[in-house]
Amino acid sequence: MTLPMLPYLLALLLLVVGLYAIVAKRNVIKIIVGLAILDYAVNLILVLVGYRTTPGAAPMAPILTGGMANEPALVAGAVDPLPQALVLTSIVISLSVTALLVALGLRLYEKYGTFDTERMRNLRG
Amino acid sequence: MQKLLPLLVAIPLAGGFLVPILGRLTGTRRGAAVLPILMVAAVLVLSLALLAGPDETLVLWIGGWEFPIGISLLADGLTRYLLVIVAVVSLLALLFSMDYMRQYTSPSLYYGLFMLMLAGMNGVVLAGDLFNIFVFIEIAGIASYALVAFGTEADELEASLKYLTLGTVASTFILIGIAVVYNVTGQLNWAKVAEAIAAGGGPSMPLYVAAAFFLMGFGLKAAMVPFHAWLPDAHPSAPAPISAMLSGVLIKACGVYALARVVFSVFGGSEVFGWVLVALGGASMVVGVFLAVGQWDFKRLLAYHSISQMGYVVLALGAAAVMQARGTSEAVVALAIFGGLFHLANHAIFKSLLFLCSGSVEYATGTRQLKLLGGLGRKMPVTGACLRIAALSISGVPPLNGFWSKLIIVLALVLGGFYTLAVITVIVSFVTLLSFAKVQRYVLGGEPTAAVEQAREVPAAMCLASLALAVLCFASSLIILPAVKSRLVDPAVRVVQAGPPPRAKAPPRVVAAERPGAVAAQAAVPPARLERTSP
Amino acid sequence: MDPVLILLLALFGFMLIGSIVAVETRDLLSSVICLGAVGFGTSVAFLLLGAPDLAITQVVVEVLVLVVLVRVVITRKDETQATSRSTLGVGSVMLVLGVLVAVMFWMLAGASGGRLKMRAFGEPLMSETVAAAASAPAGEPEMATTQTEPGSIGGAYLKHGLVGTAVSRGTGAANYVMGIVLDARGYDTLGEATVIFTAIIGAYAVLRRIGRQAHARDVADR
Amino acid sequence: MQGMSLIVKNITRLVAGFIAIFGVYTVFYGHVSPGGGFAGGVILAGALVLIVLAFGEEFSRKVLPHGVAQTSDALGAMSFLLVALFGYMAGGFFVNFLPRGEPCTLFSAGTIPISNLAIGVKVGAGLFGAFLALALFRRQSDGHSRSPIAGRPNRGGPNGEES
Repeated sequence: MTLPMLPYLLALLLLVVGLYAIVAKRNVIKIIVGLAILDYAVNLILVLVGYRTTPGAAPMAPILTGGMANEPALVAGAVDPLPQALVLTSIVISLSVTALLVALGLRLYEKYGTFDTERMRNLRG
Repeated sequence: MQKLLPLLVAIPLAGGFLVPILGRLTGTRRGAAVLPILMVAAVLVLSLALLAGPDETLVLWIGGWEFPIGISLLADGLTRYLLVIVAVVSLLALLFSMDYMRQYTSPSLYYGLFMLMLAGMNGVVLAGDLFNIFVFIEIAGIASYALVAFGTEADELEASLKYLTLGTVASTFILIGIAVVYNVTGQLNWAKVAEAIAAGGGPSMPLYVAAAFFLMGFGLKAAMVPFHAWLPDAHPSAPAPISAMLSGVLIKACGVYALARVVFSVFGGSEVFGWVLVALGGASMVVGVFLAVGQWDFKRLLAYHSISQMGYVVLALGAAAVMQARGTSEAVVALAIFGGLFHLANHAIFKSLLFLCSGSVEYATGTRQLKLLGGLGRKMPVTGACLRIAALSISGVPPLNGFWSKLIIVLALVLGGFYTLAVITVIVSFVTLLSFAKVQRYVLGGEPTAAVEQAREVPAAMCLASLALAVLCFASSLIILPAVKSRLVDPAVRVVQAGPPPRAKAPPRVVAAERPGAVAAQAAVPPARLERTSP
Repeated sequence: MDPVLILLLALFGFMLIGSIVAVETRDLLSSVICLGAVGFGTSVAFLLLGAPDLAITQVVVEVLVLVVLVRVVITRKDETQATSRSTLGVGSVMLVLGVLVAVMFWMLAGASGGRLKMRAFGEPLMSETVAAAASAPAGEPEMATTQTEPGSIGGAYLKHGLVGTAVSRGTGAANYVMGIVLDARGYDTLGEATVIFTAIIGAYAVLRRIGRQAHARDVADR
Repeated sequence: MQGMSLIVKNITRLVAGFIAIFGVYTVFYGHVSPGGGFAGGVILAGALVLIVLAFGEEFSRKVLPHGVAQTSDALGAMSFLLVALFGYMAGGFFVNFLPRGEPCTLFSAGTIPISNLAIGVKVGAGLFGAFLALALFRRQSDGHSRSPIAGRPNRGGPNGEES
């Protein structure tokens, strides 16, 4: 258990906090919060996977600036662009899910006058 | 041939984008179904053409990118088999929707979401890339969350909320699995991941963690028993054709197919995975059926049976993996896989028929409480006959398709030495029969009740869809004939049985990858880009 | 030691505390605002990890989500206190989850695995190279003997994605992430655009005033 | 929904244009600098959301009617699919059929800027439409405010079909 594995552990703990919100809290808004935290955790894990240390310098984003002359340095040092592309997609997906969830929550509020799922019939179990 | 693969996704996607716009412009109600039906018919024709084509693994690298960078579409025997099942059920569900959805408002939104769900399922089945599977599962999933809530009654909204929450947790697990796999192997294309795992000497500890996340994620999507809580709420709440789609094909394409793909083709289906699948499948089979017996809501009862019947499929596949690891003869392993895949198709047919019949009953009487129904056999002869056929089929009464697939599963279990499991399977089948005897007694038998007095046969399109599925219940029994079996199911069985690429016994054959303006490079395809093909 | 790692650990600590407050606080508005804080923390973490594209996207998405959620919460009085499930059930579930995560982390971080081990933070597979004589184009024999390829898809993309080689073509996009998102993995992005389209028409469908019409029998009579 | 105070309105007047321009910039320069179609689209939607919040819903009808937002949402998605399908005709699904150009310049990277534009329009219009639907959704009882979903009574839904 070396120190460089710690970020993964903390991200997993964030995941547990999100799951806790979904399991324990009986409120639509808290479920939205929990799912958002889950998404942060998994996105962070993905970006952590792609990070590459550049000794003595700031991490290099995979964006070429200043023309083709800088390309070899970028190839040698930049962080992995692929997980970033995946996370971009994942952020959009979680935004979509949140939008739908908010729509459902609004309709449920309209029916019951509360966000509390204890007061809804089918969600108790 | 592989040039056609993107169309299987692009056509329903275009439908999903265009139908809501056209609905705004034209505003017709029944006409909204015409474009989707034409498009799904085109998808069905394409799927059948693929199934009829030569049995080889088609690989298409999208956009001319190749390994290791791009995404590939991949169609092997298992893919084609599922594509046809999805297209058939979708077409008939759409046909049923034409009249059934007149009870609901905004048909163009409904058909748009329907097409997007279909695009998502086709995308999952065709994807050759783990992350791509995730994206298309999300498309199918989000469309189905919205469709479950389509009636916007309180029950439906709650069911959708529960489904959405658990579905999103499942997707998150899948994504973590992908992150670990990418960290460890550096690949996302599942065929390449499988190669990397095999080259590294089988799954390592971190990969077992990834597999656990995949199992939880896909298990949630497939509603296997510890993860089944959402299904009995979500499936009954949707409009009947959507229930048919969800139970009939969605849990298969996004759940069982993806599970089988990851377990068998990526992680190599070792004994550990086999026992996990046996445990999941066995628990689902037993728990699902005993929960179903006590139900008085027609559709809820059917939903519990979906859990139970999918248990059969997963149990058969898991048992096959265990047998393979134990060195049971290849023929028995193939028989178990065949039983599972055959039952998957049969379940798609009879469960969607059952849900369509429940929709017809609800359409005609306005209720789906078994205690309020009765005597419908006389009032609605066509629906009654279809319901009877489907009920006999799911309970495994010969000569219907359900009997044959259950027989093959039991036979394979006995031959493989799983005597206890075989007995449990038979018992579950009897309980299923009992449960459907109750359905027939309360829905069809007896005197017409007050709710049924006014009932009459449903419109022709709905009857037609039900009848077509009822005919398929008989027709798919023909799959046990060797000539039909070797054409339709055997390629799929071989894919599952072969496992990841290194275990494939077939000699590699070049499938020319599509690369525009690179004819010269294509002439000299390096060995690393050879694709695995079936014999 | 990498200073980024220390900053990151501090930031993760902040985010953990923020998320626990967001989950535990009784007031829904505070909960939503804490969630926003955690989201901005995520964005800063992306920036630290060399992902400015993600940082920008995360910030703008967070702002939009926050605006919607705050509006939803402040315009709706929810008199009921946020209730929790029984402590015992939740406790046992969380205990199982905690043990599960501990075991999983032990399996992930353990040194076992040989070639297929989990790569530590800052040392992705892409910085290693594998001999790839076989994947060199057959038309250029002089390259075939010396060629090494990065160990992961991302590494290969960094190497070949911009200008392209005989094996793979390039995008010409200086922003590699955009090159992947819109060209090499454009199919995924089509899926992503579809997801958001689906969610939006799904939200329209859910928010319809009237979901059902008159009873089916009356419709059939028409 | 009512607008906000005069101060807010004036500041919005000053800022909204800049936000929109920044969004457009992010979309067009997505392939050479951080950002891209999605982020730019969200920024554009954010500018519109700011206008709606400051000036009220009635004003937003003039800027971007809900129906137009919905249609351009679908058209944006469709044109991204069309870029892929044009590639299909030019040789393969998602083939980048335009010349690559010199990296780090605006006119480079073939179809990527076009895809970025399509996604920017799609996301901007789509999220703005979703915002209108979500944030302005009212309970049926307070009928004084006209939500875009409940445009007129007895209308089937946002599509305005006959019910």
